[in-house]
Amino acid sequence: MTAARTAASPLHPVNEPAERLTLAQALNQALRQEMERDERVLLLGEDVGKDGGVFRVSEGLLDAFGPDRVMDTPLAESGIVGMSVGLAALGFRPVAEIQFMGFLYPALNQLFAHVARYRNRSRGRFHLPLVVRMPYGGGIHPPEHHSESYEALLVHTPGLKVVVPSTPRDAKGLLTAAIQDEDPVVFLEPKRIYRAFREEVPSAPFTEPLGKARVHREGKDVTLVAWGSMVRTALEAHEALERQGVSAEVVDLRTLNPLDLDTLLASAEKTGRVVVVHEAPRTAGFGAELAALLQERALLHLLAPVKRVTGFDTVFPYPLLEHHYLPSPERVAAEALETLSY
Amino acid sequence: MTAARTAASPLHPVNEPAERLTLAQALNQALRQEMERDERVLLLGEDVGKDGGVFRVSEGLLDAFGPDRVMDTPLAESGIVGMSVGLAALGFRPVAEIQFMGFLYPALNQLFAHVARYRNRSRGRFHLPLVVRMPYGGGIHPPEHHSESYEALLVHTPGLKVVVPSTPRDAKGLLTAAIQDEDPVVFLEPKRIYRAFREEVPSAPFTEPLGKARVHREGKDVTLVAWGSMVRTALEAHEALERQGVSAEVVDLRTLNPLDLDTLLASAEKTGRVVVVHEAPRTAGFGAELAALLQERALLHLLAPVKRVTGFDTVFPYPLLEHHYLPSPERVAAEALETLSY
Amino acid sequence: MPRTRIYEAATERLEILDPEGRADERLLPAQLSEADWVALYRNMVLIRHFDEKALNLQRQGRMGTWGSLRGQEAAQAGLAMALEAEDWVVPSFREHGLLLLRGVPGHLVYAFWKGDERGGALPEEARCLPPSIPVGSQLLHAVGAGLALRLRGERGVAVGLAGDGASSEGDFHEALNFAGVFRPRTVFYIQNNQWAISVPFSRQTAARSIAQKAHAYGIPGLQADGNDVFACYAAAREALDRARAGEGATLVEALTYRMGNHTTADDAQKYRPAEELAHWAARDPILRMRRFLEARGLWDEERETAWAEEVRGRVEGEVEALEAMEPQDPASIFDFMYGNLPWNLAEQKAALMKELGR
Amino acid sequence: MPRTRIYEAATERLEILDPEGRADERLLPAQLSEADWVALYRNMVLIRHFDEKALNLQRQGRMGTWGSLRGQEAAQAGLAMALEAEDWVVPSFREHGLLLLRGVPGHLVYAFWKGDERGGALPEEARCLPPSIPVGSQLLHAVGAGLALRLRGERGVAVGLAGDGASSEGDFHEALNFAGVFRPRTVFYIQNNQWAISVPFSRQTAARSIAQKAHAYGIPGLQADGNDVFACYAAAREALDRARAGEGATLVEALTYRMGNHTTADDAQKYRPAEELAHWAARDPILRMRRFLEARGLWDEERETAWAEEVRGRVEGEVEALEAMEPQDPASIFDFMYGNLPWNLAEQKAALMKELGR
Ligand SMILES: Cc1ncc(C[n+]2csc(CCOP(=O)(O)OP(=O)(O)O)c2C)c(N)n1
Ligand SMILES: Cc1ncc(C[n+]2csc(CCOP(=O)(O)OP(=O)(O)O)c2C)c(N)n1
Ligand SMILES: [Mg+2]
Ligand SMILES: [Mg+2]
Repeated sequence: MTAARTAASPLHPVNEPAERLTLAQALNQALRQEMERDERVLLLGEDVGKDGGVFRVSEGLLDAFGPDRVMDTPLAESGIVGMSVGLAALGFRPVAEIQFMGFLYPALNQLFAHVARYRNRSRGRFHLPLVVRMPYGGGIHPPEHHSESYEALLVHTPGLKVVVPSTPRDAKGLLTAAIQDEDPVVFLEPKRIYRAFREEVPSAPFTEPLGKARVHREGKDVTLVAWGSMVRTALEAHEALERQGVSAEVVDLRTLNPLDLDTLLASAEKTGRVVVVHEAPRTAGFGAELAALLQERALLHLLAPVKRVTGFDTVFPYPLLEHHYLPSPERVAAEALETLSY
Repeated sequence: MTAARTAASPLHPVNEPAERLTLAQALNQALRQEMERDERVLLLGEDVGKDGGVFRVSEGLLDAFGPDRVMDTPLAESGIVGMSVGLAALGFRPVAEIQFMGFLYPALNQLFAHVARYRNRSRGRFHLPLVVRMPYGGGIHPPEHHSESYEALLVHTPGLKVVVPSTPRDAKGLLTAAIQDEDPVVFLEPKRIYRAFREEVPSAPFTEPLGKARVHREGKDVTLVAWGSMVRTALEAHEALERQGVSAEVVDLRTLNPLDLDTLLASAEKTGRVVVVHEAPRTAGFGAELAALLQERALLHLLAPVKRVTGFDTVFPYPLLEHHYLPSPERVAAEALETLSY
Repeated sequence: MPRTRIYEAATERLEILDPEGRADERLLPAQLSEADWVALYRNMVLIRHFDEKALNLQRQGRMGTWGSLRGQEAAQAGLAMALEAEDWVVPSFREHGLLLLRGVPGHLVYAFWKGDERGGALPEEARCLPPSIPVGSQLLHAVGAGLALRLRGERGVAVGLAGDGASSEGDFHEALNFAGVFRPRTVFYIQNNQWAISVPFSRQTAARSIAQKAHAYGIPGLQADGNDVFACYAAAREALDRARAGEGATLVEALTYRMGNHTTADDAQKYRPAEELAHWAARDPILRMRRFLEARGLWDEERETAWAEEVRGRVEGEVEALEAMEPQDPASIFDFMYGNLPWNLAEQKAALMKELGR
Repeated sequence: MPRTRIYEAATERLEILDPEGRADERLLPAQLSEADWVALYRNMVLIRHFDEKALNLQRQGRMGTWGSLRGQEAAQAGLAMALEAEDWVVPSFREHGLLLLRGVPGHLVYAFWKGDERGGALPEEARCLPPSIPVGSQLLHAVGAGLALRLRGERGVAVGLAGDGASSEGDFHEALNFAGVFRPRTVFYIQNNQWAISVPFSRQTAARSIAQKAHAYGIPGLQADGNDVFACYAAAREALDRARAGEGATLVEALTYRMGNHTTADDAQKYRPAEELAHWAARDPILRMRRFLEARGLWDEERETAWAEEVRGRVEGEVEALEAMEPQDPASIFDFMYGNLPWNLAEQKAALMKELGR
C-alpha cells in the first residue's frame, strides 16, 4: 500500500492549517469561502436557507450571507435550474441545490436543452458558470427516489462537466474548482459518506483540478475504478484482496467529464485487469464507457475483460433490500479475483 | 450478399397482400389497425389530431376514430406522458406522441420516475401498457433541438423497452408489437427516413417480436451494428466495402432494450471485428454498452477493438454543418477497413 | 386609462365548525347523519393513533422514514367520508390516514414506509394508485384516471392529492390545465399544511391561496377550513358531485397545518416558531370535533376511553401483522420490472441468488 | 351554503386603436410623439418586409425553416418602442421583428434560421439572450435575468417572451410563480396568436385569457389588443415601469393573430378555417396604423412608396450580408462546447479535420 499519487495541491503545503472535517462540512466550508471570496456566488434551492439543506451542507450560510445570496426557492426543480441560467447569463455564479438526484428529472430539460448548450448557442457570447449540486447514490435506507445515481445521463450530454468527490478533502477542493469554473458543472455528492468519516482538510481555500483522477492505492495486479461512495467500497475490496496477496490499484475518477483518460489507461496498461464499480444500473452505465475506451485503446494490454460490478438493471430497492443491490467490497473483491483467473 | 436472416413473421406468408409503403405510412397503418382491433388504444399528443402529426404519422385517424380516441393535447410533454400513466393504469392503452425527441426532456420525470417504475412500485398490481413514440435523429436540416438521439438515456433506465425500426415493414410490425406489449415502450422513429424509400408491407396486421435483431446482410469479415436511420448508412457502407472485397455483416438491433445479445455475439464471434454506428454523441452512448458487452463476452474472439462511429460529443450542429456530424457511409467504411488492418 | 374587464371571478372559503366546536346547524352537510358525525370523529382518532404509532416504531428502529400527518386528520377523514367505493385515489406520500380509511390494511401502509415493496400492492377494492413521492407529478395521473372514467362512462371520480409545495411544480400546472381542457372526472384535493419542509406557504407562492389558482385554468376552486372535518367533507362532496355529473374538475384546497416534523428525518424546531405551533394546536381538528359531539351528547369520556382502547388494539394488530410478514425474497428485486424477465435481469438475478447461496 | 370570499379576481383588456384606425386621442400614450407614431408604423412595415423576404428566400432554398411573424408586428414593435437600452430581451423563436428593432443585424437573424450557429452571437448592445426553441423554458431565464438586475440594483428590466402554447408548459408556471416570490425586474410578454401549430387557443386551456393566469401567482396581469400598436406599447410600458420601480413582475398578454403558417414546414390550410384568416386580415395591425396616420396627415402614398423602397433596400442589404458570410468553419462545431477543448473533443475535431483534408 502506497500513498496517494496525486500530490496535495501545490499552493497548500502539507503543514498548512487544517481541520478534520466530514465531507458535508468540507462542502459547507467550500461554499462559505467561495461566497466570501466572490460576491457573485449565490446559493439557491429547496430548504437551503433556514434549514441549511436537508443534509446541512449549507448550514449557517443564510445567516452569514443573507436572503439575497442564499435563497430558499419554491418547490420546483426546473425553476431552480432555469432561474440559475438567467442569473449566470447576467454575470452571477449560482450554485443550485437539487434536494436529491431522484428529483433532478424535472430539471433535465433546463439542464440538457439550455445549460449544456448556452455557450454553443450563443457562440460564446454567453457562458454559464453555474454549479448544480445534489446528493446522489444509495446506502442511507430512504424511501423510493432517494438513492438514484444516473451520472451516465449527464456524461452523455455534451456541454456539462460532471464531478464526484469521494473524500472530504477532495470535496472541498473540487467544489471550489467547480464554482470557479467558467462552464456548468454538475456536482454529485455521495450522501452515504456525507458524515461517514473525517479527514484533514486544509483550512484555506484551495482547488483540486477538474479532470484529474486520484490514485488512492497503487497496485500491480488489478485496477479498481470507482467514484463517489464506491471508492470506499473499492478501498475495502483492496484490503480484502491484499489479505489474499493480490495487489489492487484503486483509481478514483473524481471527474467523470472530462475524464482523466491518461491515468485510467496507465493503470490498465500496468495491471492488465480492470474492474469498474458503480452504483447505477449496469446497462449503459458509465462503466460501459470505461470498458469501451479501455478495449478501444488498450486491447492488447488487457489480460481479461473489463469487469463491471454495478447496481442491477432494476429500480433501486427500498431500504430492506437495498444492501443486496449496492456493490459490496466482497462482491468487488470476488469479481477482481475472477479477472485474475481469466 | 445474402437475404435477411430473420424470416417474415410466420403468421404472414410471403405471398400475402402487401403494399409499398413509406415508413411513415407503415406506422400510420399500424396505428389505424391497432385502433380498429382494440378500442382501448388511444392516441394523444401535440398536433396529432387535425394536423395528423407534424410528420403526418397520425393522418386521418381523428376522422376515423373521433376526438375521444385521438386527442390533440395542450403543449406540455410532461402532461402528455403523465396523463397517459393514469389512462394506462385504468386500462387504456395510450400511444403518446412527443413531437420531437428534443422535446421529450420535460417528460423525463414522468417517464423515469413513474412510467418505468409503476409495475415495480405496485408490485405488479398495476402495469402500464403504453407507448411513447417520437421522431428522433438527424438528417432533415431543422433548427436546433430537432435532431436529438439520446436513446442511451432510455436504455439506462430499467423498466422501459426501447424500439427503433429502420424499415417500413419493421416499423409496422414493431409498432404493432409495442402497442400490444404489456410494458411501456419508447418507440423512436428515424425521421430522416420517414419518407426516404418504400418497401412491401403486409396489409394485414402483424407483429415483429421485440428483442430480436435483424441481420440485413450476412458477411464474414466485419460486423456493422446499427439502428434507425444508421442502418441505411451501414448498408451503404456495406456496398462500399463489398466493392473493395470486404464482406460486412449488417446487424440492425431494432430493439435496444431488451437487446438481442445472441445475434450480436454470434456475429461478433464470426467476424471478430465490430463497428457500432450511432448518431448520438460517442461518450456514454449506447455504442459503449455494446463495446462493453462484446469485450466482456467475446474478448477472445475479437481481432480488433470494437470501433464506434458516432456523432461527436457536441451539440448537434445546425443545418449548414450537420452533414459533418452524422456518420456517413464513407466514414463507416473507412473505420471498418481500419479494424481490418488492426 | 379606461379598460374593459374581460374576467371577473371570486374564490371562496368554507367554514362550518369553529375551533370551539360550535357549528351553525344549518350549515351542517345534509348528507351526514349523527352516526356519520361520530364516525368522522372516530376515524380522526384512529388515524392520529396510527400515525403516532408509526413515529414510535421509527424511534425504536422498527420503521423507516415516516411523514406524520398530525393536524391533517380532518382533511383526510372528511375526504374519505365523501368518497364512494367506485372512486379512485391518487395519493402523495402523506395520505396514510386516507389510505387506511379507504380500506388499505394498516400493515401494508407501514410496510411501504418501513421499506418493503410489498406495501405498494394495495388491495384492488381500495382503488388507490401507489403513493407517489416525486412531488406534484401524481396529479397528472389523476387527470388520466379521471379521463379514463369519463371515457368509459363510469360514475367513479379520481381524486388527486398533493400539498402546498406541490403547487409550485410544473406538473401541478399541466394537470390543472389538462383538466380544464379534457374535463376528466377528477378532483384536485390539495392539503395546504402551510409548510413544504422548511419553506412556509408565504415563500411558496405570492398567491394568497391555492384555491385561487383555479382561475388560471377555467375550473372552479374552493378553499375549506382544513381543520374542520365538516368543511372538508362538504367541499370534497361538492367537487365529487360536480365531477360525477360530468361537469369537470374542481380544485379544492384544505387549509390545514402540519403539526409534526416534515418527516422523521426533519427537525421543524430549526425553522418554525413555537408560537405558530401553539396557535394551531388550539385549532386541532380532533379537539373541536370532540367538543362538538360532546356538546350534543354524542360523545363522552367513557366512549373516548373505549374507542382509544379499540384503536390501540387495532393498531397493535397492524404492527403485529407488519412484523409477522415473511422477509421479502431478494429475488423480488428483479421480478416486477417487466412482465417477463429479460436476459440481463435473469443473469443478475441468478448471480445474486448464487451469492446468497440459493 | 354561506361562504366567505377570500379572493376577488378581475382582469382587464386595453384597446386604443380600432381596426378602422380610430383612436380616442385621450387614450394615446402620453410618452409618444407624432414622430414616434410614424416610427411605430415604419417599424411594422420594416419587420413585415423582413419576414416576407425570409419566406421568399426559403421558397428559393436560400433559408432554413422560418416561422413567420406576420400579424404580430404591432405586438413586437409596440414592445420594442417601450424598451430602453438597458433592458434585456429573452426571446422565443418568433421574435425576428423585435430582435431587428432591438438592433440585431438582420443578416444574423437570417443566419440563425438558415442554420448557421453564428446567428446566435447577438451583439452585446442588443442585450438579447439567444432565441430559445424549447417552448416556454426561456421564461425562467427571464426570471433569473430580472433577479440579477434587481440584485445588482440596475435599472434594466428583463422581458421574457413566449406564445399562447407556451402557457401550457410547466416552466411557464414555475417562472410566474418564482417571479411572484422573488420579485425580479421581469415582464412576461405573451403573444397570444391564438394558435400553437394546429391547436387553437380554445384547446390550449379552458381559461378565457392568458392574462387571467396571473391570479395564480399574485402578480398583475393585463391583456392588450395585440394588433393595436398603441395598446401593446402602453401595456408593455406599464409593466416595464412597474418592474423598474421595483414593484415586481407583470404578465402582459398581447392578443394577436398568426396570419401565416406556423413555419415554412407547416400548412395551416389543413386545420384553419379560411374565414378566420379573413376576419383577422381585416384587423391587420399595419393597416389600422396606416389609416390612423393618414387621417392625421402624417402619412400618405408618397411616403409609403419611399419607405417601401428604403425597406426593400435595407432588407436586400441584409440578404447580401447573409450570403456574403464566409462559410462557417466545421471546426467550430467543437469550439464552443467548453471554455477549453477537452481531449475527446480535440480528438474528434482532429479526426474531422483529417477527413476534410485540413
Ligand atoms: C420533485 C420532488 N422534489 C423534492 C422532493 C423532496 N420533498 C419531499 S416532500 C417535500 C415537501 C413537500 O411539501 P408539500 O407539497 O407541501 O407536502 P407536505 O410535505 O407538506 O405534505 C420535498 C421538498 C420530492 N419528493 N419531489
Ligand atoms: C417543449 C417543446 N415542445 C414542442 C415544440 C414544438 N413546437 C414548436 S413551436 C410549437 C407551437 C408553439 O406555440 P406558441 O407557444 O403559441 O407559439 P407560436 O408558435 O404561436 O408563436 C410547438 C409545439 C417545441 N419547440 N418545444
Ligand atoms: Mg405542505
Ligand atoms: Mg401561438
